[in-house]
Amino acid sequence: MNADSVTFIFLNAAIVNNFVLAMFLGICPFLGVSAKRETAWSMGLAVIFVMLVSSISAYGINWILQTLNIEYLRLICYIAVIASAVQLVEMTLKKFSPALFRALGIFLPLITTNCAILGVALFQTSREYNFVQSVSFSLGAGVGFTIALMLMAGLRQQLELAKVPSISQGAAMTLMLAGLLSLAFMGFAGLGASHG
Amino acid sequence: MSTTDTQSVTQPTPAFNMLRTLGLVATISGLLVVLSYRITLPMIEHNKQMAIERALFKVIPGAISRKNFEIVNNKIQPSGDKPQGIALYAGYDANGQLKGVALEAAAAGYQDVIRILYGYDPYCQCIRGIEVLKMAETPGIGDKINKDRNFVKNFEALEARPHASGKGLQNAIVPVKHGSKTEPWQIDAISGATISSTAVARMLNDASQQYVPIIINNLSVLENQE
Amino acid sequence: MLLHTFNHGVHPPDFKSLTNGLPIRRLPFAASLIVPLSQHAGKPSTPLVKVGEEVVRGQPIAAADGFVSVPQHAPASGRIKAIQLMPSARGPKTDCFIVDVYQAATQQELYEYTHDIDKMSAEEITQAVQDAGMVGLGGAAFPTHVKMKPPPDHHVDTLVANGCECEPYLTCDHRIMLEQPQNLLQGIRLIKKALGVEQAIIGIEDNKKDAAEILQQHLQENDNIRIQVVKTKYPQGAEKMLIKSLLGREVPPGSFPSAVGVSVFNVGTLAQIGELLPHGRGVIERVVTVSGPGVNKPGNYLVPVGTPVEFLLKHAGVTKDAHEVILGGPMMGMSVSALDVPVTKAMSGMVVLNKDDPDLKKGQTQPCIRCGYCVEACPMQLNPSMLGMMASASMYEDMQREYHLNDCFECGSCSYVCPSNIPLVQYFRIAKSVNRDMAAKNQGDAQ
Amino acid sequence: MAALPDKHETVTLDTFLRGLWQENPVFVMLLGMCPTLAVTNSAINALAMGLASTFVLVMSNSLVSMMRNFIPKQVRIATYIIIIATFVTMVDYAIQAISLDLYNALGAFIQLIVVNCMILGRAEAYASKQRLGATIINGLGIGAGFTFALLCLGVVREVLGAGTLFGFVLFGENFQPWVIMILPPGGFFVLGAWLLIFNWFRDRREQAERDLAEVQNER
Amino acid sequence: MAPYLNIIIAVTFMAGFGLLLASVLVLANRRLAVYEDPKIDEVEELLPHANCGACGTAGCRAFAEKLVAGELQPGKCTVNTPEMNQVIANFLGVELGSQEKITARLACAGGSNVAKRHGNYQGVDSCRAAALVSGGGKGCAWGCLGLGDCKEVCDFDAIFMDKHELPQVINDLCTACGDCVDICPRDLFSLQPLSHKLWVACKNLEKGEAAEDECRVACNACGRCALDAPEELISINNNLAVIDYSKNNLASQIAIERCPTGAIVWFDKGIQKGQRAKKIIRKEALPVE
Amino acid sequence: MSDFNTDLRSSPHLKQPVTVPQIMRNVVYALLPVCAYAVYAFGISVLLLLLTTTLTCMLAENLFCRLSNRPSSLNDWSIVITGLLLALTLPPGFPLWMAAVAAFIAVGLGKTLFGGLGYNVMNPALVGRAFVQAAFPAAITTWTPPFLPDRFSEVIPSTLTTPFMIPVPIGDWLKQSEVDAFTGATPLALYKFEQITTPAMDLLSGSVAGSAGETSAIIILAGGLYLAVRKMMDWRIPVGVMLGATLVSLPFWLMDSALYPDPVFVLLSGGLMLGAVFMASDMVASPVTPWGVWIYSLFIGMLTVIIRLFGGLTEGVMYAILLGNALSPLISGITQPKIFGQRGKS
Ligand SMILES: Cc1cc2nc3c(=O)[nH]c(=O)nc-3n(C[C@H](O)[C@H](O)[C@H](O)COP(=O)(O)O)c2cc1C
Ligand SMILES: Cc1cc2nc3c(=O)[nH]c(=O)nc-3n(C[C@H](O)[C@H](O)[C@H](O)COP(=O)(O)O)c2cc1C
Ligand SMILES: Cc1cc2nc3c(=O)[nH]c(=O)nc-3n(C[C@H](O)[C@H](O)[C@H](O)COP(=O)(O)O)c2cc1C
Ligand SMILES: Cc1cc2nc3c(=O)[nH]c(=O)nc-3n(C[C@H](O)[C@H](O)[C@H](O)CO)c2cc1C
Ligand code: SF4
Ligand code: SF4
Ligand code: SF4
Ligand code: SF4
Ligand code: FES
Repeated sequence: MNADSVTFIFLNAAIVNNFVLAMFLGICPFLGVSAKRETAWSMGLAVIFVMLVSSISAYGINWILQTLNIEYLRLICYIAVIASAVQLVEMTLKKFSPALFRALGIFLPLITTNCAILGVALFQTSREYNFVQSVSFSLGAGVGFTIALMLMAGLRQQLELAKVPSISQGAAMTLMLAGLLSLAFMGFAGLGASHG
Repeated sequence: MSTTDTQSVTQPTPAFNMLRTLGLVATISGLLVVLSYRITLPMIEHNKQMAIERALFKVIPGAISRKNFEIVNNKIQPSGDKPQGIALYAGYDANGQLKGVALEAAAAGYQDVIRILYGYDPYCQCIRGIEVLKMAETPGIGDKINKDRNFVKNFEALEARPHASGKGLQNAIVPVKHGSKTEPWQIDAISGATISSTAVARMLNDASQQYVPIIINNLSVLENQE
Repeated sequence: MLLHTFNHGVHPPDFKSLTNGLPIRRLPFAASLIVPLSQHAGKPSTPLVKVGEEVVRGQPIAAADGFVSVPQHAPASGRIKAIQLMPSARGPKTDCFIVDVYQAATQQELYEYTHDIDKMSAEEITQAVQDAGMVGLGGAAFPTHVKMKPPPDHHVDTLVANGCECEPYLTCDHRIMLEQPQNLLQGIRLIKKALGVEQAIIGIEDNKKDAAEILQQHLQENDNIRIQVVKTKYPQGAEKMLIKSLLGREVPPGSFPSAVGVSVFNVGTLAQIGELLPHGRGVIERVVTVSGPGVNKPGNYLVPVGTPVEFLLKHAGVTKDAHEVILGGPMMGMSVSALDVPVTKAMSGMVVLNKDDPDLKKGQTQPCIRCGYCVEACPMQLNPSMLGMMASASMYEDMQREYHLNDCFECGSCSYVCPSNIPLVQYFRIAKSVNRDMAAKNQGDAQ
Repeated sequence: MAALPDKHETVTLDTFLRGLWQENPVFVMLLGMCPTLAVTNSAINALAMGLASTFVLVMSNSLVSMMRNFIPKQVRIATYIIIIATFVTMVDYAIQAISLDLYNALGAFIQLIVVNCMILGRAEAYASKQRLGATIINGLGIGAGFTFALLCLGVVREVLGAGTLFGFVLFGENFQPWVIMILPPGGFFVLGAWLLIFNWFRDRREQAERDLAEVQNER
Repeated sequence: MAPYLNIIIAVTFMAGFGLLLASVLVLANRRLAVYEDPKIDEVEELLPHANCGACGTAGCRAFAEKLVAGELQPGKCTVNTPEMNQVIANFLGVELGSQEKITARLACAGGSNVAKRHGNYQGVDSCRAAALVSGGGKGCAWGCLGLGDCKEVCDFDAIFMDKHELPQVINDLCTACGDCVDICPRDLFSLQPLSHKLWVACKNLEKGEAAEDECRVACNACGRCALDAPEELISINNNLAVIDYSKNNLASQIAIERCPTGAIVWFDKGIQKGQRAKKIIRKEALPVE
Repeated sequence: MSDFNTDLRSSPHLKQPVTVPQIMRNVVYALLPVCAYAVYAFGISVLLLLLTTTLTCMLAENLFCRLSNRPSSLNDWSIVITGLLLALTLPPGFPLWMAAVAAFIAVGLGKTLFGGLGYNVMNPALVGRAFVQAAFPAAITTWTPPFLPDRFSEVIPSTLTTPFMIPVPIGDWLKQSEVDAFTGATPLALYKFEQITTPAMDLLSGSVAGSAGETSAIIILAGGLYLAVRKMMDWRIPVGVMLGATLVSLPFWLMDSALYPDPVFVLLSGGLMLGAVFMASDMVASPVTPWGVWIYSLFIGMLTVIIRLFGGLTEGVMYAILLGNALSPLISGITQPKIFGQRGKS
């Protein structure tokens, strides 16, 4: 599969180099919001959405900065724009669709300070993706984040019923679980790289 | 650290206040960044030059100076301010004699894309060396493509002869199982890291098929240092 | 041959050969009988007689208190010694008549009146059933006449006589079918008339084929009663399962059989109706299977209601290793602590287990290994594995909200198969009881 | 230890030490996990990342603290982010100028310091309420705690995963490296293992306290 | 391009960028903001996050909302330290509000050394479960089963089981959350102000011999306490002594003095029984009958 | 009448006689022939390997039980299964010290951390193997051919590597004891890198290189059959895994039989049989719901083949099972059975 093809970029970001489990991006929300399946699902959707927004804004800003030849302001502009965009979305939701806000909105502020979102913007720039590639990359990253989050939430919810020894309760166990998931995800290595 | 509070207005602050603060902060930060960028720029440039040259001189044995070219529409021309095509570096020895050219190549490896710089000697029509620029291969396995002595030996003189027709190579560069290399255009793979080896072979083959004829055809441009 | 049956379920050993060949025998009267005011689901009855009063065998001594309630009748001639709190099999103490039995009395005279049952209307039959103090003898002790008045939006078209008796050890229904086929069929005819249904089906497990044959012989031309042999499998006798086996209909969760047009009665209930109604008598005695390895003389006894368990045990004789007394069958019955609890209308059997009985040696409880045996066993197709784990984490509300806790009818199949010895049913009972209390409390708070 | 509203902390040794242990950003508060896990496959990377983060933390928080009375609430976050991003960009260029190899090893995670929850969190929770002195000391403490934690991970991962420490070969030629330690799962496992160890000590201490209390109760 | 031109572009751009951001935020604040009192968050921060409901609301957040709205007073939270509640009160500028300390109290004294058992309950260690198996074998159908569901359910470790398998409440730890009240299958717990010192530790509805047969400390409804009591402070109702706490100020230690079994007790630094109560010498559990 | 002491128990008062230790013991019985064949084919190295993992597992289990103040759980036999299966999935010449690491990780990280038997979220044996596969990738892809002449008198040199040291290369040793020019590659590697398909008969009878226990499909199948008949294993899982593998590989094979392997080869090669029969079927980490079981097992089968055909690894069973385990709570969540009487209604 061609390394630049849209499908490859998507699969690579979602599974092979999963943002959370292989790239270590967005670990904080991954540890924090993976206790329940329902919240994990909403969080995942919110992240996909925000990644898309920030990927598109980043693409635009980068274009402006490049035209003005001031790429070194990239980081400041990205993060400021992403933060404000998320905040705008959040406020809009709160005002016009309280129901949706309750489902997704509470996660939005959490997401702003999340490596994965900025990571998407920075990586797509450094890898020089075009617009379509960027969108597919951000979607892949978001889906990958959601997959990791859901798997984690499933396991953690199941372990709520287990008699977990006291020393491994809490963050320690969550990290070990993440490690196991990451170990299992190593099986995807090279997917799409060989055979066609 | 939630941003929710931002909109929880106790009493509306004058808009002017907000504009002033943010404007000011942004300006100051712009200034700071520009200054630090300007101050570090020469050092960074220098570092980058060094890095490129280190790689370059490694893959073009004997070269001590270089010049940047680019391939545009199957033609080679010196590169200008804005990159327009594929970058290509030419290396020269003390006499200004062309020792070879270097290009980047990439392909998907075991974990992620592997990016290398390889040096091509148009006179012996062979690849003279590779340098890995970026990879995420498994340490101890895939990352041997950088260190494994047997593997590196493949690239002392890997044949990449253009086809008589002027298109593609005469013999495609192919990987073979470890220990069974018989022809100069074959790459003796690392046992246990077949995938990474194959990736290197594939990227060299793909790149050479495309660019070797061009290089040979435009040799004069490179030699003349124009 | 493919027998009619339902999905899932278990096959415990049945131990029926201990008693199924023994005819029903009458038990003597104990010195004093204990007749609880509440032997049924619903409101307790209100006493009609005072302490010290003399009563005649069969005389009504307590009246129904409302529709979901039944009267009580004196099981023997004697004197009401007291009305006082006595232990019940379930635990809480309840008000009971203590009847001192006149030992000299012949106990022949019966308090009864005759009606012409052929002329009675449906309403009158239903009333007569209530007056007889009939409750379900299958175990639930639900007042029978209530089941004869299905909700108006339910159209009942089939009467099912439940002759499965799927509990191990118990054989009283089997004996009744063998010895009183006339009474049974008479009862079915009466209820058919009262319910206004066309067809009746008697469901019998295939380990009681002899009963099916005898009943077949007694069928009359125009009875429209069918006898259907079903597969021997626990809990075939649970009404929802039986309806599924016989008719292929599934009673929706939380509904009664009448929702799919069926009414189910135990064969014992129907036989008693057939026997008592023509004479206007009340329920004063029932057939009880006394069995189990801890009993010396197992058998089926016709026992006056109110006889203390202790008396019954003494009569049947227990081994010296006897260790546990179970009222009802071993799958659903309850072990009792106090032996002065009385035999009630709903008590179909008594099983005594020995100390070294392998059945008692449940090993140590281990964590659920998700073997799925319980899921394969549960006739209600619940997920006992999940429920059990949630119960040990005290997630009682979630059990009800997400995993249909209340649809579990505590048949015990899941506990029976669990290789980890997890007391699943017990967990579910705890969960249900906590949920019940919390619901009651929330309702109280709301008001 | 919830901070009481509107109260300025007097600078004590504890202002500094707290960040090192009681409020350790990694081990206790679980903040800034991404760099913690991503760049700690060698001790030198861990050290560089820790120092860079500390620099950004101290500088940006000082600025926030100095400006705390001028920043309107509504644009608080935006302002903080711009300030932080400024310093991050500066660090980014500084590292590029110092060593490209180090820069490549740390990858995007230098730039991602911007979104390190630890820094914004501190700005919100501490710097925006406290005086400059306290902020700097506290920032240094937190930064030191962060660096310490990163080193804890980096050292273990490098020693086991490569048989080296700060690049020096430790065990000789034939040592079999545990490659997993420098792979992603290793990051999770090592941090998890540290937490397990801390939990174990905590449990033991609690158990000892309980035993002591019981003995006293008996009397 | 000259470097300084680039610098000027950059700085101008940033200034414009900052202004743009600010304007957007200003606009957003004008158009979109939904008002929510920030105090709620801050107050919630100061609450213990136990979400126990002892304050009578659905949890700490709900309590914080009510506090900020002025509907409740900080003192209602019994889990928080008094100092912390004072901080909240100061923060909101309201009275601390006080609440009499309430604690859970057990209406049974029938430990294993005085109350009979008829059966050997074998099964899940849970009162609920035992109660469903023919009453768990305890002779007294109202008494404590002693398997400690209440101890398990108490999130605050305020209950421990004493050596006679009776739960004991540690008043200092009890937050009056009421969980033990809900869980007990025999309904033996209730929440009582500490000032209710006079207490009937029995729920047995039988009288005389019948009651005492099953448990040596049962209330046998002899009525002596009621006879003595001023103004019907104590009455016998349904074979049980009942205390009318509306007349609590009349209660005194005298009330316990005539009880022959010790079912009526006085709570003050431990549990006190009357002089005339039978002495309980037995220390070990009674054998199962 | 005797005044006996009554016991009070909750219903049901009858109990099916099967217990957990019994189930586990039967799985061990079913595994023994597989172990025996492994020893027969690869010699004493495998015997040492089996002993090392099993003993380490048992010791670790005992240690952890003691540390967490729980009664020893050795008597439920489950840990023996973990030990045996772990050894069976390792290459015959795997250094013993690495095997001990794997066993220790299997018990510690795979099981004890989550509360022991019944609470682990992933297959412990495979957690151990995945750990060493990532930690020592070179050692775990070093294979030896079966039926070497000296296998009962000589230990494969890498087996006895000093702890923490790199295993001795076995190339020279192989050359000197080699009958013919055997390359030491597994059927899957042969296939993947050289497009050579090993004949099904060899795969069935086990005369190929591979992990200690994965080479003879027949014996594994027989063990599985025994367990399935005794109802100590869910037959649907192995069947589902094989079905899933066939479903994915068949279309590709039909499309281009030169490039893609035939389904029979897919089923018989590598650890698919061992994984499907003994490892995917570990009940603890698989769903219990009827639909869930099918989804889970099909998922594993399909993923295995996808990894084999398109991934970087030659073998995918281990990762497929681990991922299946990880997915199983979610599968359970969406496949709760419709309860009795709900079917007709929506
Ligand atoms: C954890 C792990 C990491 C691996 N990393 C690489 C790698 O980076 N490059 C590579 O070519 N093969 C890698 N492999 C090995 C391949 O999966 C495959 O087994 C090998 O390339 C086969 O080569 P051979 O046929 O020469 O033995 C890795 C294997 C494992 C288990
Ligand atoms: C409130 C209530 C109403 C009932 N109404 C009916 C009814 O209308 N028709 C009916 O056939 N059974 C009715 N039943 C009886 C039940 O269907 C069932 O026979 C009884 O609960 C015992 O069943 P079991 O022995 O299978 O547990 C009712 C039961 C209850 C508790
Ligand atoms: C698990 C279970 C098993 C049952 N087994 C029988 C049985 O074997 N025979 C029977 O008559 N009733 C059995 N019942 C009761 C029936 O569901 C139903 O209540 C009864 O047949 C109604 O008749 P009745 O009201 O006349 O007792 C069982 C109930 C349950 C829940
Ligand atoms: C059919 C069956 C298969 C099993 N497979 C495994 C296995 O693959 N790996 C393992 O560690 N334990 C296995 N066990 C044993 C046991 O379930 C395992 O130790 C638990 O996962 C530990 O909680 C198996 C048990 C059974 C009954
Ligand atoms: S007791 Fe309940 S859960 Fe268990 S098998 Fe019976 S109906 Fe199902
Ligand atoms: S039968 Fe027991 S061990 Fe098996 S799944 Fe059900 S509860 Fe778990
Ligand atoms: S008070 Fe109630 S819950 Fe507590 S031990 Fe006694 S019976 Fe059980
Ligand atoms: S459970 Fe009972 S004893 Fe414990 S805190 Fe709540 S009210 Fe008090
Ligand atoms: S550091 Fe918090 S999400 Fe990455």
